[in-house]
Amino acid sequence: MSEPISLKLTAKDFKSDQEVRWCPGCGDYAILAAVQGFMPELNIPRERIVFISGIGCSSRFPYYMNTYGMHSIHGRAPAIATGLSATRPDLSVWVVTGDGDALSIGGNHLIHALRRNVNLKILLFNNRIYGLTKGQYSPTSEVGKITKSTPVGSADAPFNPLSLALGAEATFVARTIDSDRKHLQSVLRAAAEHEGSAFVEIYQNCNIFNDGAFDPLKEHGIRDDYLIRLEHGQPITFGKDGQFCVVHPPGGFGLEVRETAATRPEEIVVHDANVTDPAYAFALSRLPGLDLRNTPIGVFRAVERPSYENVVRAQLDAARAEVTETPEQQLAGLLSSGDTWTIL
Amino acid sequence: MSEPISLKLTAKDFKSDQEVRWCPGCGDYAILAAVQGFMPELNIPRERIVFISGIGCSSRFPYYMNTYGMHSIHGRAPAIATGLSATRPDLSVWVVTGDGDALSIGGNHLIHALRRNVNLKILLFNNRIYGLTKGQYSPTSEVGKITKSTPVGSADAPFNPLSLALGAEATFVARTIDSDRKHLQSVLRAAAEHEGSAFVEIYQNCNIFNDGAFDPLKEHGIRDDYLIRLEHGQPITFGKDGQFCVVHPPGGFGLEVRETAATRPEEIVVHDANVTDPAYAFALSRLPGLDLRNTPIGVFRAVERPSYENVVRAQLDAARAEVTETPEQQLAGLLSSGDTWTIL
Amino acid sequence: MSKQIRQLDRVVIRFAGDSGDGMQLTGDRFTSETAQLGNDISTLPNFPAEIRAPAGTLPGVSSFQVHFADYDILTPGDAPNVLVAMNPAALKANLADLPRGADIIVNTDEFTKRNLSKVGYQVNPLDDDTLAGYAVHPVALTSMTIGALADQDVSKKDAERAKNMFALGLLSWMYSRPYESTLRFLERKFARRPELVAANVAAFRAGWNFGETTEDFAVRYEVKPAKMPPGTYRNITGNAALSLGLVAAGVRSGLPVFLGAYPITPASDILHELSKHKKFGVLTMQAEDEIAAVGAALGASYGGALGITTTSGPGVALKSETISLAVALELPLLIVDVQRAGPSTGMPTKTEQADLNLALNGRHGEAPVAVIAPKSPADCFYAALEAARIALTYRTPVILLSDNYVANGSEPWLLPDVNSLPDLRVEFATAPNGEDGSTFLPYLRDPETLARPWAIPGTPGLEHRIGGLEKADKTGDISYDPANHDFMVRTRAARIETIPVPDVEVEDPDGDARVLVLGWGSTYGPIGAACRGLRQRGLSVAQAHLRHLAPMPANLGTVLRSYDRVVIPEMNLGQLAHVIRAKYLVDAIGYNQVRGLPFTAAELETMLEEVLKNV
Amino acid sequence: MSKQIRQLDRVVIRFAGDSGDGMQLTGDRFTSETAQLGNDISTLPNFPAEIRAPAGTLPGVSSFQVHFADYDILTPGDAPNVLVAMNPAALKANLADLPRGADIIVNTDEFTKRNLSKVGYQVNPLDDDTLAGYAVHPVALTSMTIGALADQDVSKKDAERAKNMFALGLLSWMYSRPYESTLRFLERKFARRPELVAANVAAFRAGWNFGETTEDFAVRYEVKPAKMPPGTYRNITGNAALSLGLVAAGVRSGLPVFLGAYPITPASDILHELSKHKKFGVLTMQAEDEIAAVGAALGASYGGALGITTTSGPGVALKSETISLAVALELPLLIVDVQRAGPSTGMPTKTEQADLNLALNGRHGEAPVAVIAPKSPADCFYAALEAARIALTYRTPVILLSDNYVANGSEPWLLPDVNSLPDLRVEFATAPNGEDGSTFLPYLRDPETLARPWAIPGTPGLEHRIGGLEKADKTGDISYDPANHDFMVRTRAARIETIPVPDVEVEDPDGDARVLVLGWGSTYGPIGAACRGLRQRGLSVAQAHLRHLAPMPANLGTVLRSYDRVVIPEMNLGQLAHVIRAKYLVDAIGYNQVRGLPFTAAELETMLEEVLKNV
Ligand SMILES: Cc1ncc(C[n+]2csc(CCOP(=O)(O)OP(=O)(O)O)c2C)c(N)n1
Ligand SMILES: Cc1ncc(C[n+]2csc(CCOP(=O)(O)OP(=O)(O)O)c2C)c(N)n1
Ligand code: SF4
Ligand code: SF4
Ligand SMILES: [Mg+2]
Ligand SMILES: [Mg+2]
Repeated sequence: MSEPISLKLTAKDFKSDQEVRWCPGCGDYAILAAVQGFMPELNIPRERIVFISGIGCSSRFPYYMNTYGMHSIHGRAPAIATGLSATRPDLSVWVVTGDGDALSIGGNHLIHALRRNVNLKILLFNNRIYGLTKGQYSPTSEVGKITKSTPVGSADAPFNPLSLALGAEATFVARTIDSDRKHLQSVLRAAAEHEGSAFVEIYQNCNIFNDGAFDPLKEHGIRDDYLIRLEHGQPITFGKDGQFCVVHPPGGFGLEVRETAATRPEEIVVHDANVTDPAYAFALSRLPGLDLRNTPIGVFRAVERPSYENVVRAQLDAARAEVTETPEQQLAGLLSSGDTWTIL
Repeated sequence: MSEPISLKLTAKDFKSDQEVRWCPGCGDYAILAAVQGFMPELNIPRERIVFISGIGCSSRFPYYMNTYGMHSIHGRAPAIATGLSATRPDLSVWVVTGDGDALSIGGNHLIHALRRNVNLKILLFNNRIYGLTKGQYSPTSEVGKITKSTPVGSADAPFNPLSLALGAEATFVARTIDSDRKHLQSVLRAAAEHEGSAFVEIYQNCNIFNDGAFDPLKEHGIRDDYLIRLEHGQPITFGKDGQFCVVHPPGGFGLEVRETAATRPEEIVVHDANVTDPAYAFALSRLPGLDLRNTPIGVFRAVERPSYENVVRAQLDAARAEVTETPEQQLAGLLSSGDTWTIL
Repeated sequence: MSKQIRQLDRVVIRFAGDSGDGMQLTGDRFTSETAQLGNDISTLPNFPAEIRAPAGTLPGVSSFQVHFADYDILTPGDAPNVLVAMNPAALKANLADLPRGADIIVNTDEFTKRNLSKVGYQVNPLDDDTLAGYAVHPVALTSMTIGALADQDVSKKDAERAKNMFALGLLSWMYSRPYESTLRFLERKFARRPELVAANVAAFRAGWNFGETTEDFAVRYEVKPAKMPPGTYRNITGNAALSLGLVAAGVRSGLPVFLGAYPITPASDILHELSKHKKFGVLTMQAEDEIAAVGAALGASYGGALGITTTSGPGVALKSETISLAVALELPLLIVDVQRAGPSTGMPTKTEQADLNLALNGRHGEAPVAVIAPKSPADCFYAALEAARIALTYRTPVILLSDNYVANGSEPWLLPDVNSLPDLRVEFATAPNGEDGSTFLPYLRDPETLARPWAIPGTPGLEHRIGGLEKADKTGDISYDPANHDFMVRTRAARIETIPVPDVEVEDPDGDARVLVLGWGSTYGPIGAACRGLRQRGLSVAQAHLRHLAPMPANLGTVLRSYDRVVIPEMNLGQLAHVIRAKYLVDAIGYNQVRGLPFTAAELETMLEEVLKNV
Repeated sequence: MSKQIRQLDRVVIRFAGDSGDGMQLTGDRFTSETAQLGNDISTLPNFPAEIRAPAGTLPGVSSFQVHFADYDILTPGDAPNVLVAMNPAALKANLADLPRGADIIVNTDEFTKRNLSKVGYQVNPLDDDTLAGYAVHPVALTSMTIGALADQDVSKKDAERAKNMFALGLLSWMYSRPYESTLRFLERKFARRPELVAANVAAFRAGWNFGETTEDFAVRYEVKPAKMPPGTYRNITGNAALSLGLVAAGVRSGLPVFLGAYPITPASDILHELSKHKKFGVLTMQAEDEIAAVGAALGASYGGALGITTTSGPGVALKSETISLAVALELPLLIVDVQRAGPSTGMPTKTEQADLNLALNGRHGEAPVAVIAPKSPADCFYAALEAARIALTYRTPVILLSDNYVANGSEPWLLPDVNSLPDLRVEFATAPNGEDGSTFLPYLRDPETLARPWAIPGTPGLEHRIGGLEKADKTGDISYDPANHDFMVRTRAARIETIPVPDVEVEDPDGDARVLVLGWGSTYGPIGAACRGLRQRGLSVAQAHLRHLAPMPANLGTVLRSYDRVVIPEMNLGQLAHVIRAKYLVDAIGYNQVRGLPFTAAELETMLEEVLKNV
């Protein structure tokens, strides 16, 4: 295919006429702006883009995108999007979901979409809280979290969404953050280019019920020492002055952070998102501490595997390749197959 | 606590009066016998043992155990068992489930039980097929599987149940096989000793709809070259003559199999089920090939984390520690808390 | 040696044996031969719940009943005239259903001490008076089969497994069935193992010849072809007909068919069947659960496909929240419920009609959907087409209530002319519909159907958002306006209530009946047979059968009120009766049985006679 | 300067402002002061659907209505006598509800050009004749508050946020409310920031003094205490009362309470409340979804706890399959449905009664459960106890149908004597019950209650297995026997049908009414108020209210048939009316509104007057 003509769309083309109704200051605004700003890059006509969401503050997202969109029910967006994507491979299908929507009620559909590698771009807005229902803990809230439903602290260990996705055979796994538009858009770009499910966790601030959850990753002066920006093919160093690096201690399976100065360059792990074995990305996903130190952002994993639609469409195409009759003739043939008898 | 007196139970005590109704030759028989044979070891009175299952051939299991038992509905056993276990920490609660029951319809409850570390021993009978509904593919069936519902082959990549469990923060993960009673029982023993969720995958032959799925792991003369028997603290070697070993190639994150003869002893990975970082167990879980070569069995991971019931019971106990009133007095106090007024 | 030939107008045969004995196949073949001969037929298989219960036990018994006649029949028959019992368990499990005088062919080889004791026979029933009053034909089926295959190149096990063909041969002889199709079938089935073709054919012929030779079978029977409308027929089960109806709906609508399904008895066969029809562009997806299955179907509908999901009761319960979303989205969606006995897991291989309440009312909020039910196996084809028509035309979820009885039963089906099937083509929205010529109003309705436009993604200029929150009339924007909500709730109700459905037809050949029997779904056959029975005895009774449960036919009230008494037999505790009473304030009485089995014509006849006496 | 004091018998005040303006708190405080004074009260909050919609917009308006009187009242009032409007959006959103002549207190500071245009006011409504006919009191609330706090040690933002206390002070003055409890409340609330205590108290006093001083408020009102039965009262919302009822059920049964819940509006508050009561041994679990929540509750019940799950419509739909299992297992289980407007996500913060169908019929197979509904906020306490009683005594799931209106509304509650609450103790099975003295029969029933034994794990000698497959009578073994299934289905139905529930009481003070108004659930207040209104005008009307929807009271048929006309007002399309018509063949007529709002007494009065005219 030759280079397509540019549709010359702008962010404005992706703004719907609906008033945006998140709380003032909510991280969702920044994500919305970043997505709207990114969309023109896809160079896909608006009518071929669909946003499907579940329920939650984040799931209001489709209303604000001037594309096709469905605000469905709690947790079910990946399932609905799978049916759409399987029957309409010509569309660009995006799922917007929250930590509750995707990982609590919708956990099963999420992991199955990932293993199937359905061609969905799944954006999980992780604010580590239930926003819409006014502040209960979520499956990504830290242990001991005090919320309306856990007045003396929650008892259950949180999911690490990336570990879970990797355990579920995801082919594309990434993390980004609401406050860094450029990074967010770079991850969206990689997701869009991927064939199959792209799972993107976006750290998002809920300034009403979980304010500042990701502050260390955002505050000037601190964030550079906390955030690890993954770049495919590059040694993993970070810190304001690149003073930290990631190494893979011999004999171990996990990753560790060291002082760059005290480390031999060849010891520093060179990021490779394309390794087939998910063990590397899994090890990366375990790096951050509870205090958010050493939080990698960027594309953890992007490997090739045929998407679900490609496989099933190929099966359909193969079956239809032999067909020469009209559908009605085919049907007549089908109805009269097997043992028949005729009464005159 | 001093050593408890032995209850002197035998396997026979755990046989219920119900006729066992699996297909002749089904792997479930062997598992049942192994479990019944193991139970006396627990030295727990029968009335304090509960088996809860979902729906599937495997889920008929509770009927055959002379303990308390519930044959519940498809996929929901972990949820039901969670409620039971949380309110009755004095019981030994076992969940029996199948690959469809646990990983298809019940996937969400499974991963949440694991992250919560509910004190459940979860036995997943994996026959890589839907037995009870007569032979559709399951989430553990290999890609391209031809079944009643996939006449030209299934399109979706299977779950690796152990990887999924590890991605879901499981504290205990193990695999065993129907045909090896001794091994199966050793894994049950380890599971029983673990505080919190113990996830045990049991390879099980469905001789009607997926016969021979695990034959290489069972056949004399072949199995020893296919199976890796994990032993905590031991270097991982296998093969009839220990001719193979598992190494962790420097720089990489995965594991590889080598000839023992060509490997320096210190290169051989020493199995440690207790490492906190799940990355090691995850790497182990990725070892087997599609042809079942290099299949580890045994305990992959067993780490300490307080169980869900321990945390929540502690919260209850703390709250109740201060209580001196009778429940009725407490209630009267609660009812009249807040602003009240009196009309005379 | 030529035997006496006796003419019969109808026969009911039940083949019964162990799950491993191939009784379903035997029954199927006998049915096929019978169909070739032009008899009318109705069949009823009966599977055990276990995949393969221990051999020789009562729970392991599998049976297949076939009723054939020289006139048109409506049921697989109340009671078998002939029982083929391949082992003691089969005899024990089925004996109670046999009227005295019935023929019983038993495989004596299996009446061993061990097998007898497995089912609790202390004494061999062939030896005591257990079978007094029956015409017992003891046949050493197993050993004779093995003997007949002595010189064939097959293992003893394979030889033994051919005993069902021996039985089939014998029965085919007894009822003078043409057997060419069976021979062809065996060739197809064992195409890769010619030695098994030879063995099975030999076993069949041995059975036939045994009938011809032995003294025990003195009479041979004939059942003449039935007078049936001309055309090409095939024998078809409800699940197969339903599947073909769905394929036909795809062809006639020109839409791709998408089936999202999670396996469940007795609906799984529809998934199996549809997954074979990829060349029709039918895409099937085995989802992770029922919620995903209906979700995917809804997603496919949203994208312009005919979205379908197939399941049974427990699955419908799980899908309920998503169906409610589909009601709000006003998109076509077809939910097939092949009912089985509940509650909970119940008796999954048994039939029941107890999901009507769930279909009509099982959603939160006011969430009306259309509900229709087929009345017989072949009717499943047309019911599927009708359900698709309503879903597509009125942009609504439609629940199709089949049940295990019609799903697995079979009957001859006069193949329709494909081009005479309803035209289901739909028009997608392609242009703005607002007054200003540029806005698109996704909830502006067609004044006649009250359907909203179906504007599928990919259509330029119609980008819009839909969702489960209440929508403003016309624009579809989120609205919390009280008056709008009231309006939308009533409009959604009206959308279903005003779907035009055919008037209910009353069969009252005598024209003077005072009692009306009203049914729905699979009770059609037994009710019809019972009414015939009464009429043959000179009694007048009227029969009406509902295909449309929501909305109901416009004339139903008038019909009901023109009878002194309305009786509603149902395989539930009176769910339709409840609705009828509420809607029409008619004192309809229910006749209810919840036994996991279809009604027998005889019991309905007895019950109705009682009612007739008291009007 | 002392002002004129006028006596009133009742007043309805609505506080309205932006979500950030603290109107719920203001309303709550005013209610508390009023309660202290001994008026009867009824309140109605109205939240926006968004967490925090953009400031100053219509969707962002939050309001709280309080009705208080010197006699017992039944509703929060149809139309406010006084509106406090903190900004133009609050004025615009509420104006239509005000009768002419009502007082409107507006915060003029917020009537800026920008704020006006946000809600589409071209011209300031304070300047044109929009408010003609109302008694408008323009008050510069914000600036006066800031002014009053000028010398306090707080930021301007904090000062500004205290303006709701200024408003409260003013209103407290106007209606002569005792304010000590408010001062105490402020001290508690801001315990950690004494400067805020001072600021808020100062703002309150400034408001009070403003009333005292300004000419604009010439009159001060008094509403005398209502004559209420003696005792200690508190003001309580339905959700709080329901939570306390559940705690009480735990205490009175002696069982541990387990709540499995997944958050959903408007039921989440019950989860929040119960999670505070750990010292009662109440264990709450926020599950991963509704299915897990009910599953865990059922697991807890199986283990001998009082298993409860709380949710709203979409959650009940999801729980349906598990409730069907609970029906088969015959274990106690409490499902609380705080209804909201559907279908699908609908209008989650609005009220409706449209889940009755779902509660009664929303399961596959014949799966009957008990259903009960509270009639008022305080009644939620007793309804919870009653639901627990039925669940525990009859070993059955019970669905408790609350709704958003009772859940969030409040009223004074005469605290009960704890020891007079029903005794809910149950007996677990402890010994074999078979005739042989050694077998345990898990499905052997109590002949009176038809309940099966509750044999919890841990009980030696009673080990047994239960499940969702059909069970043989008595033994509970899996059974596919047709007669057994029919028996079990009918027994499960009888188990619910025969639960003794109190007769329905009819209120017909005149004794000659020919029209009966029948209601259920939260419509009690408006129906009662409408009936009173009619009676005060000399018209006779009878009122009956159903607490038990399944089973229904034994005398209901007789009651219904003794009136010429039965009218059933419901916030749905006639779900109870449908059941009543079906069961009793009474031509009950529905009066239905599905607006997300409770009925007003006035509209019911008008409607009933019309009905009375035509009997
Ligand atoms: C079936 C169902 N259960 C529960 C709810 C209530 N509910 C709505 S959103 C939500 C959780 C939202 O959390 P999250 O997904 O993290 O989104 P956020 O609001 O934080 O963006 C819940 C519990 C619902 N709408 N539907
Ligand atoms: C809600 C619901 N959906 C579907 C079914 C049908 N069903 C019963 S078991 C089963 C799958 C069984 O597979 P698996 O869990 O692997 O167990 P196995 O029979 O192989 O041991 C299915 C789909 C059901 N009983 N309930
Ligand atoms: S509640 Fe939190 S997540 Fe929701 S809109 Fe407000 S700030 Fe955003
Ligand atoms: S179908 Fe397979 S899994 Fe089920 S009982 Fe038979 S052999 Fe076992
Ligand atoms: Mg969230
Ligand atoms: Mg399986």
